[in-house]
Amino acid sequence: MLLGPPLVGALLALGVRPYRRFVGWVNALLSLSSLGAALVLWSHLLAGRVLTSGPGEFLRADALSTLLAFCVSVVAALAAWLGPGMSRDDGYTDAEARRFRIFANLCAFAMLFAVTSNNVGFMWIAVEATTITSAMLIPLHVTKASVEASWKYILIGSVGIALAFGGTVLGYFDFVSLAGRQEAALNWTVLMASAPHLHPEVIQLAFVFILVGYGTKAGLAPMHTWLPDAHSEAPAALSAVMSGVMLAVALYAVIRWEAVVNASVGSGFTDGLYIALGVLSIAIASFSLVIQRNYKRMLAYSSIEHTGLICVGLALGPLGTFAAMLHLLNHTLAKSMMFFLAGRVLHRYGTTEIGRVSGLLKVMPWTGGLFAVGILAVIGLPPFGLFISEFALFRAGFAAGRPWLMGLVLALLAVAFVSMIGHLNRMLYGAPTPGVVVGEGNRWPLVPLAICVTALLVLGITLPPPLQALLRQIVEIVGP
Amino acid sequence: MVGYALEIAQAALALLLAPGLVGLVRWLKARLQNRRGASVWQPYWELAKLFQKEVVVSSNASWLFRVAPFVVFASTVAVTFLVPILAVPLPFDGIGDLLVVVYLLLLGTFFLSLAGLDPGSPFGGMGASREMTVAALAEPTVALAIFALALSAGSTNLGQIVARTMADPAAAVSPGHLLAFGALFVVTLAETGRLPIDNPATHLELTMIHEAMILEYSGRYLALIEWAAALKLLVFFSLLGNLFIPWGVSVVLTPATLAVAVVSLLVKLVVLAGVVAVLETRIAKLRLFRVPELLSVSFVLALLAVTSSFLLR
Amino acid sequence: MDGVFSQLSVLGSSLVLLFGLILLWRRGITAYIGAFAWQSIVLAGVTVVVAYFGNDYELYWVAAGLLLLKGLVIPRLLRRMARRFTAERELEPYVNTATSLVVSGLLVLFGYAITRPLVALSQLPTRAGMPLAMGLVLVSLFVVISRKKALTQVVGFLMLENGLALLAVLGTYGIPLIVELGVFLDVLMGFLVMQIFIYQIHETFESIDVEQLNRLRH
Amino acid sequence: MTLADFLVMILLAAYPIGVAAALVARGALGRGLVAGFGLAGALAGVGLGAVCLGTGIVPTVATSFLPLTEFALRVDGLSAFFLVLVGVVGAAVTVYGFGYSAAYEGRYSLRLLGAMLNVLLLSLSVQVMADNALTFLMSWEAMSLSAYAMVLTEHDRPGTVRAAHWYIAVTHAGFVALLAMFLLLSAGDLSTSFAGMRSASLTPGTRDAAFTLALLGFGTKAGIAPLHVWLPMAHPVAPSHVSALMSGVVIKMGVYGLLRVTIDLLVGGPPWWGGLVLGVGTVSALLGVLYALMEHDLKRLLAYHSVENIGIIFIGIGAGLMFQSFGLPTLATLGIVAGMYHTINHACFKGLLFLGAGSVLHAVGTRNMEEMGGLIKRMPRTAFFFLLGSCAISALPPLNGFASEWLVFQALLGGSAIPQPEVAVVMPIAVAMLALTSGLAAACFVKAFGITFLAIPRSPRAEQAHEAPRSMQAGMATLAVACVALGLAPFAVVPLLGASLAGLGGVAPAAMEFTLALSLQVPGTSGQMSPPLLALGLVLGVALVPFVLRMLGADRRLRVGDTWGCGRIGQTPRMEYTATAFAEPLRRVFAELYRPTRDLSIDFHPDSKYFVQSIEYRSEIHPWIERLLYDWPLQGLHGAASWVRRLQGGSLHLYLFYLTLAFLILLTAARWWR
Repeated sequence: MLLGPPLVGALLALGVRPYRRFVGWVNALLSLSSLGAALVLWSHLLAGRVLTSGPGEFLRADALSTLLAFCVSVVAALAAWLGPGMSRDDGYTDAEARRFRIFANLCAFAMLFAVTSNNVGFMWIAVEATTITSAMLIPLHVTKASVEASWKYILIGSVGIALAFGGTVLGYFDFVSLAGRQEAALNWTVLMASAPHLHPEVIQLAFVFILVGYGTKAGLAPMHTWLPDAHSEAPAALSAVMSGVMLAVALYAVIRWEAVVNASVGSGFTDGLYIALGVLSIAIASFSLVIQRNYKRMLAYSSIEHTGLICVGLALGPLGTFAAMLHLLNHTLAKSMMFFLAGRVLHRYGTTEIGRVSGLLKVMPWTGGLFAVGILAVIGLPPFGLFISEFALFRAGFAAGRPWLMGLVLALLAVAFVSMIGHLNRMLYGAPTPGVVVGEGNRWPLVPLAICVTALLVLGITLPPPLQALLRQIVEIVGP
Repeated sequence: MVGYALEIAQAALALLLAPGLVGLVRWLKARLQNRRGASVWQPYWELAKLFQKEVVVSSNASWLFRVAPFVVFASTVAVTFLVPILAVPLPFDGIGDLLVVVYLLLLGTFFLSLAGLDPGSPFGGMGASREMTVAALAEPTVALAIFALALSAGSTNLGQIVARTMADPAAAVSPGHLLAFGALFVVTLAETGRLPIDNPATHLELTMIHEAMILEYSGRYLALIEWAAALKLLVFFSLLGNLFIPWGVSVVLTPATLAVAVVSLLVKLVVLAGVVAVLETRIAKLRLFRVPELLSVSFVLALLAVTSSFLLR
Repeated sequence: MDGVFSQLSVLGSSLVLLFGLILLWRRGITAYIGAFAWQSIVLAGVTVVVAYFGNDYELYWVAAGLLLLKGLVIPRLLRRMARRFTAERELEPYVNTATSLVVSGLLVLFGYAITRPLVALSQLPTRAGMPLAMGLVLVSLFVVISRKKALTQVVGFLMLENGLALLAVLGTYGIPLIVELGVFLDVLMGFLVMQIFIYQIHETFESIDVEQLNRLRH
Repeated sequence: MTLADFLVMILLAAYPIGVAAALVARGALGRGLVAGFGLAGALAGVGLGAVCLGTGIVPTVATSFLPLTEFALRVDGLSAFFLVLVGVVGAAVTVYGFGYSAAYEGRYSLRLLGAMLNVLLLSLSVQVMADNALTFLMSWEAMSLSAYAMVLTEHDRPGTVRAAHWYIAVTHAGFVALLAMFLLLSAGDLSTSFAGMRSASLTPGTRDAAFTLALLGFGTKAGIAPLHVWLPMAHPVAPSHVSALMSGVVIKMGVYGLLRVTIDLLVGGPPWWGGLVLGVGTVSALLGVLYALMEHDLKRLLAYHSVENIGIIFIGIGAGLMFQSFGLPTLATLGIVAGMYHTINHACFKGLLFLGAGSVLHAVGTRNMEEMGGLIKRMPRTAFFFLLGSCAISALPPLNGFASEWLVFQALLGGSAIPQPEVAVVMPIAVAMLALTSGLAAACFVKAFGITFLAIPRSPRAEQAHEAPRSMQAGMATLAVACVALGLAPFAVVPLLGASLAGLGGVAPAAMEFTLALSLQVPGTSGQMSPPLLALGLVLGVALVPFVLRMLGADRRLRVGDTWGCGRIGQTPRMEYTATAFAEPLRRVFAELYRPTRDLSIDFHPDSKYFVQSIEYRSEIHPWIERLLYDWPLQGLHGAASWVRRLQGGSLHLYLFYLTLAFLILLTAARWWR
């Protein structure tokens, strides 16, 4: 029910050629149904039941999976509603729209499968599949830049994922040399069960493979280099998907393995690695934001920054994990919205140069306003969700007795804050760029984005009990 | 009741003596310069004359120009009620201490400078600007002198300062006291527009300060301002006299002590007037931009006064 | 019995690594492709050996898959591309051959150092080959870094996967077949996508020299 | 439900309704609703503060907010005092804003302005009532952000956006410091409640760190030197009623925070805390007034005076903290009370002055004093209010500025009670600097009022100036009345302030029994004064003297003539003394500090060099101290940034190299990790 809709959508888009717009509509409706399915999973969890299906618990949706599934289906729905092929004037040909529909749905399917599969092997396959499908979409308009970006993405991504496969093999090796070969050995449940007896030195090596591998996909420095290129060159909908959830899915894989490693060698090892990479990511991202001339790259770097922040949070004990997961949800909402808005701006101004975008508030009052609100949310100001999650994260850090680390991170975030708000001002005010049509244009795509903003506001004021319960369960799963 | 009568009496006395004091200084100066000079009573005649003349007001001036003289006069008179000229403790001690005295005088200066700017004549602006500069730069010295006195007396109330100094005469010659006296003397010269800061005798020079400011005034307004200026001089003299050399000020209100007080006051005034006159004949006016240096000297004196009275406590 | 087994496996895996090193001092894309093809075939052979001694029938399927996919299909596609870009020879890489060999030697040593605990841990007769597999992984990473042409980078990437496959076979007698099939699928898909991109690069840049891909920065 | 709770409800309801109204309604109705609800909230705030100060009850509002914390409000004496402060100025500003923002119709977004005004007032009120870190920080950021949005109102004017950026940058740096500070204080207590912080036992090192962070964070908001750079940029470009609010209230939140943290949460500390605050205050006071003197932009001038007055406030508080650390509770209370008294006084007269400046700007259309003049005849009421404010800020008796500065002086004079003379010596120095500051302030406001309102108009625009509309006059009148009242009734205000410190650590309200006599007698002070009697005397004097003169038969004729000027005929504005000229002597005196750049270009008549055609004189002041402090961090930042940029060099091989390098390093780490 969760996995079905995207598959159907993809097959439909595959089957119908030339592209017709009803495909897009059907796809959008289907995406809603899979969102509903995610909510159903959620409700089951609140009732204390963990859904499994398939032979040998092939699929399994515990709290962590559900949170991710929810994020993925939300962003997939946004992409389905706002992506190419819904209206005539979105600047895409039918062929491009068709390609988008096919691969976007395949990508969504792969991500959903990755987060619900109970088997590390299949999870790896799914993540690799997300790389391939999303790479196919980057050069939707074939330009030198987009081809370059996609090549860098596919190569770095594939190498990283290959390493992750190595990590999987090593983990399996450890298990095998412990308990002999068996079919279900690659299942979480089994791995977790035998985790305490695994050999530290091997499992640590495995985790390095995993972290570097999936970390590449998650955009952790110094493996992040593909990310700004891909995000800035991809079509808006895809950027939203990649930045919003693909990073999150990669992190999900890391977290899964972290649980195993922690159960085996305690959390000290993973914490060290998390903090190292997380702080590095935040630092590089923040400083890259200072002199930044391209607003899509700006958003991309801010994604790196937030990924780093989540990593740091994961290293701060249960509270930190709680905050990190909350932050992951907030970031998904905010960042996907921002990329769609950036797409609107790009479509109107025809440039991604910050310097060439001016008077946004006059040109597109609503888009501009939402854009401003979104940036304020992304840089972590109240009353938006990211402020609360960041606050919780810092509180966890101080409670965990790491004031210096937190001070460093705070300073770096301040740098990012100042730079981004400066770029925002440059875009919002001033005289409209000559030759740009003034007027909002088609307004209805803003409705779903406004919903995102509302959600962020709600999360900034309060934490709904269901979400809270879910996060608590996740903290249980990830463990110490 | 007697106290209130006394207050009024000493205010009246001050008002009466003030022009005479100015006259006295001028006369002494003339004598020292081998001139015959005008009589001591000359200022009285001038005031009387001015009160009889009509007022000419600039067409640019506003109501502020007409109110200022009264504010200046009133604030200065108010000060005479607070300063112990004849006797301590005065019933109005509780209304204002030494700080209040200083800021009341500043109030007068403030309005006078505004009035100087009001007619829009360049002289007025020039005078106002310089007056405020000098006043501002004199402030820290005054404050420190007050601090020194308050330290030894444990109070900024004039009455208590006087009483304390009379209580132990040794305090009067303590270095703190002497230094503070020196500082306050320089400030007196600055505040009352005497040489070497300002030349009270001039009437149309580019170096003038006070006179330039009141250039537009005439008739009764001018009279009030002149009178207030004279009063200011007297107030400062009696401050110097009674705070640092309090003997003679009557503590118990009997006719005899009051008489003594009046006499001692006169003596002090004459002596100080003499000193000022000698100074003004001996030294020339400073260039305007050397004035801050003089004031900084007095500031250092005051600072030394405070620190010494700190450390010798 | 086991002695022969371990001898054979170590021999096979060292051959695999050897082809990796051969690739380093050969020039020209066709040579690379040849080296890769032979490497894959040897890898398949090793898999058969493990399957025979470890009498695990699934592994025969895996070996067949390896042979078919990496030994025949992919090399053929690569050769077709290579013919298309005859003008493009891997003339000078970033690092000259001598240094490359030294570096890769060091990398292999590092691989040994890393895999010590694995070898110590495992009881399988094939364990002695694991350091070589790890070495191959690192060496192929070096290839990807140091070679300029898009095509050679692809070859390097495929070698990386060979190394991992070898690791899996030696360390665990192969991961479950179903997963293995999925991996094959991914490899194929990934390779096809890369192929598409290489054609696109050639169209847009009139060359498959990766050095030219430096528009996007900062 | 007690009256206090009821008022809290009103306060928490009125502002949001105001926001909604601003977003919905347009035109005069919209402005009216915004002003109305804002006023209601402000008055509720005043009422609440008054009730709590009067009865000493402490209403507490707490609603579940986040699992790890809660949204808690609590009103103690300190909060009540600041509630009153916010309310009084807020009321005046909302009323004034109704008229002032009319000029914005159609030009700028009134929705945003009105909404943000109410948000700002709400966040201010919530902030002073906050009872845990989260509530405090959220309202703090809401405050900064709404102010930021309003500073950007006239975004098409040159310099506005830059000023706003500076403002938000500095203020966010402060926010970061505060966040760290509170989390340090909460010491792992997840509820981050203030109660928990009071009881937390911290190492001296932590306490010192927390204090330093607090001083930094609250200092940026309060605008103490050298953290004040944003203030003279941001305050002038904001709409004038917003400037009044920012300068009058928003920067006071820095004072509130410092008091809350130092004397309530940290319950005092070592002497160097107070000494540092005192020193910073002294420097700010002096620098502020000195730069104000050189300023010819009316609103920038006022902004610099905010720096000065914050300095005076900090002097009082710093003295209080020092006394506290030496175990002199009475004097400590005196110093802090003096600081608080000056806080509310400054809120009133600076608000008044900014509103006045707003009316002038509204009428003349420029902020440059050199283009004004003669306004006292064209806008008499505004002129009167501005004069009142000038007297108050120049600390002239009997207005409120004098009352509080007198109290600060008295507190400093108490310094002789400190046992260690070498420490106590800082007090007289502070006294001297404070005196110099007030003298210079007087000079500066002679300039400000004289050049702006007196003499002949210097520009046609000044000639056509008109009086401000009624609503704006009402706003100014409110604050003017407040100034006079606060000035005349210190004997009533000071006891309230003392009472408002009840229950806070380290200060002893028990020792603060104020005799409610007409003359203010504060235990620990070494003198008395009685503003009401002074005022009475002055009024009597000003009233009696003419009467007496008339009785004595003085001449009463009055002739209006041309200004005398050495026989030249006619007078043009160009002959007037300019603001630059007025400030010239002081510029020379303090040349070392100003380092002015002058250039004088004279072009002579072609025939003879004795005939001058035109003389052009330009002189600029560049605050070199700020350069010194701010340039190198900015350069460092840019250096680091451009270095990091190079990492993303565009070469795929480089990227893969990073990846491999990280991989190898981590492998090594993992292999030999123990």
